[in-house]
Amino acid sequence: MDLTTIVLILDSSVRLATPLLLACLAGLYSERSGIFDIGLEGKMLAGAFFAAAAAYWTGSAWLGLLAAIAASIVLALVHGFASITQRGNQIVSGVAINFLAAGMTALLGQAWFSQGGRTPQLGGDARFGAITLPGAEALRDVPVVGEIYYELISGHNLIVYVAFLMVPLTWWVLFRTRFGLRLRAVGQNPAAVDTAGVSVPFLRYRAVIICGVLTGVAGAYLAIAQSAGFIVNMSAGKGYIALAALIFAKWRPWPAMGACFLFGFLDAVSIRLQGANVPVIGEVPVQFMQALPYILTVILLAGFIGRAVPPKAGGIPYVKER
Amino acid sequence: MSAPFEKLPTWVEVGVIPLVNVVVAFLVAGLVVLFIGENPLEAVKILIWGALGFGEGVGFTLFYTTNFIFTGLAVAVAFHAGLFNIGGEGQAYLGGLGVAVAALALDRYVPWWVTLPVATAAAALFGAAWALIPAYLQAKRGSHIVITTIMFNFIASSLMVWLLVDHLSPVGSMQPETRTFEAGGTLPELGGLFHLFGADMGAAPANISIFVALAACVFVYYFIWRTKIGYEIRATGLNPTAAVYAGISTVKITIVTMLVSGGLAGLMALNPVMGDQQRLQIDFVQGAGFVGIAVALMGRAHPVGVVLAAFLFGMLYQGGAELAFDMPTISRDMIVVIQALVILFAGALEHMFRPGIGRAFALMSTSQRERVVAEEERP
Amino acid sequence: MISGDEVPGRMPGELDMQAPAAIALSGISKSFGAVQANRNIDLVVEEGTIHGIVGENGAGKSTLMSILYGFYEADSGDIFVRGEKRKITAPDDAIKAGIGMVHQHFMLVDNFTVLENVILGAEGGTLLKAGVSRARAELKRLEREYELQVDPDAVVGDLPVGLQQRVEILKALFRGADTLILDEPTGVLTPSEADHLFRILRQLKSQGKTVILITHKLREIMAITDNVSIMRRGEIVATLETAETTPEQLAELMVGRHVLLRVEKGEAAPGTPLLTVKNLSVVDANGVARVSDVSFEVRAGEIVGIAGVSGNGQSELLEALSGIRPATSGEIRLADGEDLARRADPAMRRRSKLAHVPEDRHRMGLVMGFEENENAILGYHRDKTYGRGVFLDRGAIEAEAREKMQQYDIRPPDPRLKTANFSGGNQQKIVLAREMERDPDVLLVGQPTRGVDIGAIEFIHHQLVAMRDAGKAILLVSVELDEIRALSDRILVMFAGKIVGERGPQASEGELGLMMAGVTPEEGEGESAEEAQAEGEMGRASAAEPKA
Amino acid sequence: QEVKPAIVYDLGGKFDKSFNEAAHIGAERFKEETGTDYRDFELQNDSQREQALRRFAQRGFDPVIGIGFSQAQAIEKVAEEYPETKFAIIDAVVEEPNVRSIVFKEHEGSYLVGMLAAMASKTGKIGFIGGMDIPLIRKFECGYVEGAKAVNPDIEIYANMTGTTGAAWNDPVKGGELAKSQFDRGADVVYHAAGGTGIGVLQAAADAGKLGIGVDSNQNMLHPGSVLTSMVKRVDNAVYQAFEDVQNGVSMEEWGGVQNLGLAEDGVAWALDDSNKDLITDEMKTKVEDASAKITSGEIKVHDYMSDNSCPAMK
Ligand SMILES: Nc1ncnc2c1ncn2[C@@H]1O[C@H](COP(=O)(O)OP(=O)(O)OP(=O)(O)O)[C@@H](O)[C@H]1O
Ligand SMILES: Nc1ncnc2c1ncn2[C@@H]1O[C@H](COP(=O)(O)OP(=O)(O)OP(=O)(O)O)[C@@H](O)[C@H]1O
Ligand SMILES: [Mg+2]
Ligand SMILES: [Mg+2]
Repeated sequence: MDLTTIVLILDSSVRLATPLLLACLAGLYSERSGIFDIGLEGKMLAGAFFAAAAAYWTGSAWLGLLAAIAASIVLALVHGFASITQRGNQIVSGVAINFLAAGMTALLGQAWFSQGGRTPQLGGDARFGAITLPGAEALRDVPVVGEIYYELISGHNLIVYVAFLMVPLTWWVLFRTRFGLRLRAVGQNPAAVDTAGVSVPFLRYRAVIICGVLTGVAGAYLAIAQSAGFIVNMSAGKGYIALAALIFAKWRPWPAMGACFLFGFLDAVSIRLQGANVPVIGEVPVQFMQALPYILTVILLAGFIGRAVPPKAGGIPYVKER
Repeated sequence: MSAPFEKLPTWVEVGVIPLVNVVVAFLVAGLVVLFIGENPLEAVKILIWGALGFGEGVGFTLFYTTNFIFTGLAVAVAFHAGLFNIGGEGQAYLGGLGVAVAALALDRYVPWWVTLPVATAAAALFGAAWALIPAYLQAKRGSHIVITTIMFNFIASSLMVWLLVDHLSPVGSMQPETRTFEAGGTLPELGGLFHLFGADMGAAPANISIFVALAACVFVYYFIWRTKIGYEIRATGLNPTAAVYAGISTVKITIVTMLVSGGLAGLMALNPVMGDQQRLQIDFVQGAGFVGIAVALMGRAHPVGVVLAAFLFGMLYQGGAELAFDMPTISRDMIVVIQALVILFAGALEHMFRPGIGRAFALMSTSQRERVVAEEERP
Repeated sequence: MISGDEVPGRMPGELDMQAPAAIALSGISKSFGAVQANRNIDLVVEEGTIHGIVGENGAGKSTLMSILYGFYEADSGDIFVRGEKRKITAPDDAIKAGIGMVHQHFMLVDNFTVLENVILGAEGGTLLKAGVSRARAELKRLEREYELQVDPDAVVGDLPVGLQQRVEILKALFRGADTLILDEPTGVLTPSEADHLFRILRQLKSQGKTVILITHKLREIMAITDNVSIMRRGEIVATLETAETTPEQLAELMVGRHVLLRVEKGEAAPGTPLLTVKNLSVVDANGVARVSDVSFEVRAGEIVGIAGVSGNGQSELLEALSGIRPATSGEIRLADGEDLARRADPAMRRRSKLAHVPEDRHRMGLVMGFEENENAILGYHRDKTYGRGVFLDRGAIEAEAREKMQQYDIRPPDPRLKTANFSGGNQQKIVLAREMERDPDVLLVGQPTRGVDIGAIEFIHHQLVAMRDAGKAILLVSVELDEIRALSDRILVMFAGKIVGERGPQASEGELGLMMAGVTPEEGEGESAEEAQAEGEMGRASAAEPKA
Repeated sequence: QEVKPAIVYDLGGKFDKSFNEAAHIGAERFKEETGTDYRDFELQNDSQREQALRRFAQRGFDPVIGIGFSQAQAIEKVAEEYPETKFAIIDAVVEEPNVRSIVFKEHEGSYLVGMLAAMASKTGKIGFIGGMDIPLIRKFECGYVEGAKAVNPDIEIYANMTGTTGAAWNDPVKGGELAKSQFDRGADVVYHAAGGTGIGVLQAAADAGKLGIGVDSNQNMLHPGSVLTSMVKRVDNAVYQAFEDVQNGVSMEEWGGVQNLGLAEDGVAWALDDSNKDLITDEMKTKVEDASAKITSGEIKVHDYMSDNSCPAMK
């Protein structure tokens, strides 16, 4: 494979990894605070739908993004209410949210647009377009560096850059701020946070809301940046892959980026390998490539590649009075 | 699954509270219908008529009910051991492979009643096998079974696509599906039975696998509440430490429970594959594995509750199809929404109305607790 | 006694004091569902004193202090801090009012460093950086002032319990607490560590701080407190000046009647060894040695008691003996049977006629969601009597349960009642009935009377002695030294996973206490120093200091 | 005669910008022109096909038209149950006396757009993106390749299928990625036969400043100036025709059987309108019209992949 091919595959990986990364970081905030979230998928889907609907009505991608975030936050608050205030089962709540999003988006899509659950196609300002970074055109013809800069680094839409900037930002928030310290603590031992004079519910609600914001952005990316409209079940399991990536990353921001990029890369490769014969290996069934993230996660969970220990208080409602 | 906040009598615990939760779920669903601009009462009327108003509707309702009994039982059995089997979808999918293998091998040579037990065994076996790895990883390596079973759903889906596209579909077929089974691989339908009651089942696919489902209910009841291993399963689910103290191997219990759970999920395939379509298709499970979660939560993990909840969901699925037909603005996704609301209110928010109900109840009668105290204080 | 918003009145004999009390509670009540944990409590704690609170398990001590700290919210009642009425509904309010608390179960984040734990909730700014360096300096100061040495960068989970407690104290001091509540701080400490803690408390007092100390140990009350309040069944039954009371009086107030600490029993007639343990060691999942090289035997017709501060390997020893946990090395034999040490199989032990009353009925002994009759067969459910083949015979099980409930006076006598609906004492009886009526040869008993009322205690003790007299071998583990001394024919003392000595039932409390701290008189001071060293940075020979 | 027509769309839904939508357009036109209303139903999953068809037949709808080859089995079953009702299926052949099977010579239309692609390409590289990998889609591909090679025998053609299951019809993200990968390799015209997935293909072409070719419906106006042309399948005409036939009281013998619609029958065509008129030069137009005439007359015979499951042009 020549450099161009590699750069182009990596470029595609970046595009495919972006929604995973946003959802994965979203999950990171929630799970670090001790609230398991298998509802990433649903929140992303709801975000995608409302992004497309709002962008279609208003013609503005920005309003679409806001709508996506709002919709996602609403679902995040439902999850928060069930798992923080009502101390319900977080897995059950997450499952419910996934179904709620799947059903509601299709239902509303059909009721509002009667296009089989789809929203109308978007164009122009209703989408986030590609951004050419300064100097990209000039550097374009410089060998290697220019190619990498022009193809791989420049030319993505805004949300892609936001997603990747979220990684250092998340790291910084988690390990350098008061909020981060408390967040890490509350996922490990909520009683310690409580007795230190910090409200556990408030802290967890904030984490869950951040999770909503990020899944909303991820959804908006799907519908109004990567594609030009919403289609039924658009998230297609990406929320679960993000969850897998989160486990893979052991709930840490930088490795999360690595894991999401890896899974995006696998996706990019599997798309390009479709029908093509890989030299030496022969034809790899696409289905195998598609299943690979899940297989890798199971292997990791089995403890064969390191050990993924979730935040200690994760999934357990904080109950001080039985 | 639930830590009781206050002690309420059993009939409130297993009767009133779940009922209130489900009713609230439906009320919220009604609001959704209203929001879309349709009349919820009209919708309910169409739904109930569609599900029970005529022979064919009933036939479809029973067809879906059969699916949900199996998957609901699968989730319920796992609940008793404190396990959350979210992998019913994948296990049922693999169960379909078992059914297809049995039917494809036998349908040309033996009558259906010979194929049925073999297919049943194969479905259970394949479903159980698909649950085995997550079970083993949970038991031996502590990998969270919720995550592994989710992963296994996806892996199952890829595996089955690969098998159906590349290996099982006849050459030249446009659809990734096996050939159609012949008479020896086809389950008799319930049309005859309907005729006894003077009804016409029309083309509804309800078939005798519903009896397998009911037998599975009886099996689960005895298995959980009457056998020693069932006792051990419940002990493990309620207090794993006490189970270890009692000499119960949690590894064994986790694996056995998941095998039974996966087997039950696998059996679900009998109904659509051998009963309805007579061929193995892509995605034939169609979310029934997930409906099982709602069914088990609503049915409080008890076979009787599961049958009732499965019937309710069967009605929803069939009635919902009619509803989508007659009210074009309400698509079938309404069912998914209702399902989500049931899971939310009967599962994650199950305690929301408890304090209120508890208070209401305390006003009405002497609580069990007081009875206990009174008896204790008796000299 | 008091009404309105006035500062509550004082106890008799203290009327002359002028300064407002550091803490005054008035009419505090709290219930958890059906359990009334605190009932209309009034309490005054004077500034600059050490105030003890004693009471049996479940008397409501922790609940009361947690209310003062804002961890729980009282159903009714008022809190006054220095004469001012405060609304304390969250720990934050308490911290602001200058109250700090060291909880019975530590509130630490295991994977955080000491420093991170200390600043949590008091970071002093949105960013950590400034707060961290300020905290580092502050820790240095506190370390100097109170001899509270800990490495600020050590990960808390790696620290021994004594040091973890220090971190808890530092947390409170760092927040500028004037009033420090300690909930059973010595339960996890060796006597020498406890002495060190008391030195710190005295120093705090000398600087004008107020300390509230919860403990079960009357000795400690007598040694360090100025005043003491006694709680019983959710109420404060008396508040006394320590100098004017005696341990006997306190004990009587605690349990509500004269305590008979002696158990009527005859001489033991030990027979052949029924349980033999040789060089047994247990290493836990984290690679920590819990039991090291323990050897002893228990003979037919005797009760062997194991004394020790909790957390010194008794639990692990019991678990290894009952087959819950595999031993790492050594031998366990029942009568003349084969070595069972490596076969962790509780069911097999039971079949070999070994019964086990676990230390914690909630966690291990019972399945709270089961009906009583189901718990009555827990562990024995595979017996032929309860059904042949794969099925259980419900009729037989219930009939037997009904019979046993009668015999042990378990109330209410309804075998179909959910176990969670029985009271603690009755739950304990369910366990005892199950294990003792099985006619075992060897009985392992852990904390048989924890949280059980006096009447039931007598019954249980009587049953144990009766079993001994019937020729059973009984191994008794209890943190209640009185119970050990009253019941045992021989006493083994455990410290840091080892058996450090054996004494007869006549051994004095002082002697046993020293041994529980790892000081074995005959073996000389050398080892004790070594052990003390190994335990951490506690005061050196202070363990030998006489107790007040 | 009074007609009560009904349509059951395939999973893509009636506004798929593709062949379901074409059916919808035909039905709407009929409604406008005759005032006859019709009922339609959008499937949401496979198990509904039969149920929906049967429900229409039961309630006396006639004709009942199923869109898409995946309804073949369901139509066969229901048509047997209701022998008096006239059924029609698009894109598949069902051997029942009361079923009209309407299939198209997509290879002919694809041949023409293949020619246009080859002529419009500056790089000498063009692409094809199919939906689900089935013989029907190979038929599109094969005709396209043959047409392109007729113009430029050395042309390089990249071809990808989106997937192997029904999901391949509705994955615009993947469609977009596949298109980008073909552009990256130098292609500058890409033809899709991928239903909803194709929306992503055309979007990617527009985003990248390359050319896409639409399918089934006229998709030129989706991205004016970026869609070279569309290979239109006149499902609308077929549906209109079917409704009209029933209205005219067609007999069951006349109704049944297979309609194989190609260029000659106006069943397939290439689309030229305001949106793409600047992209099509006169020379291109002449050449294509010439070829079209030759195909109609039988002078050029485009190979039908489905006749022998092979594609000589791709050897
Ligand atoms: N969080 C809780 N929820 C429900 N009940 C509780 C809770 N905490 C304590 N209780 C109950 O309240 C009563 C008083 O408990 P508390 O912990 O205050 O006792 P204590 O005096 O501290 O006992 P110990 O000496 O064992 O620590 C007990 O009956 C206990 O079961
Ligand atoms: N933490 C708790 N959660 C739920 N129920 C509890 C809790 N603690 C106690 N109970 C219930 O409250 C009742 C009284 O419990 P408690 O332990 O206070 O009894 P008690 O009066 O101390 O009896 P005994 O003297 O037998 O120990 C029992 O039914 C018990 O099961
Ligand atoms: Mg306490
Ligand atoms: Mg008690």
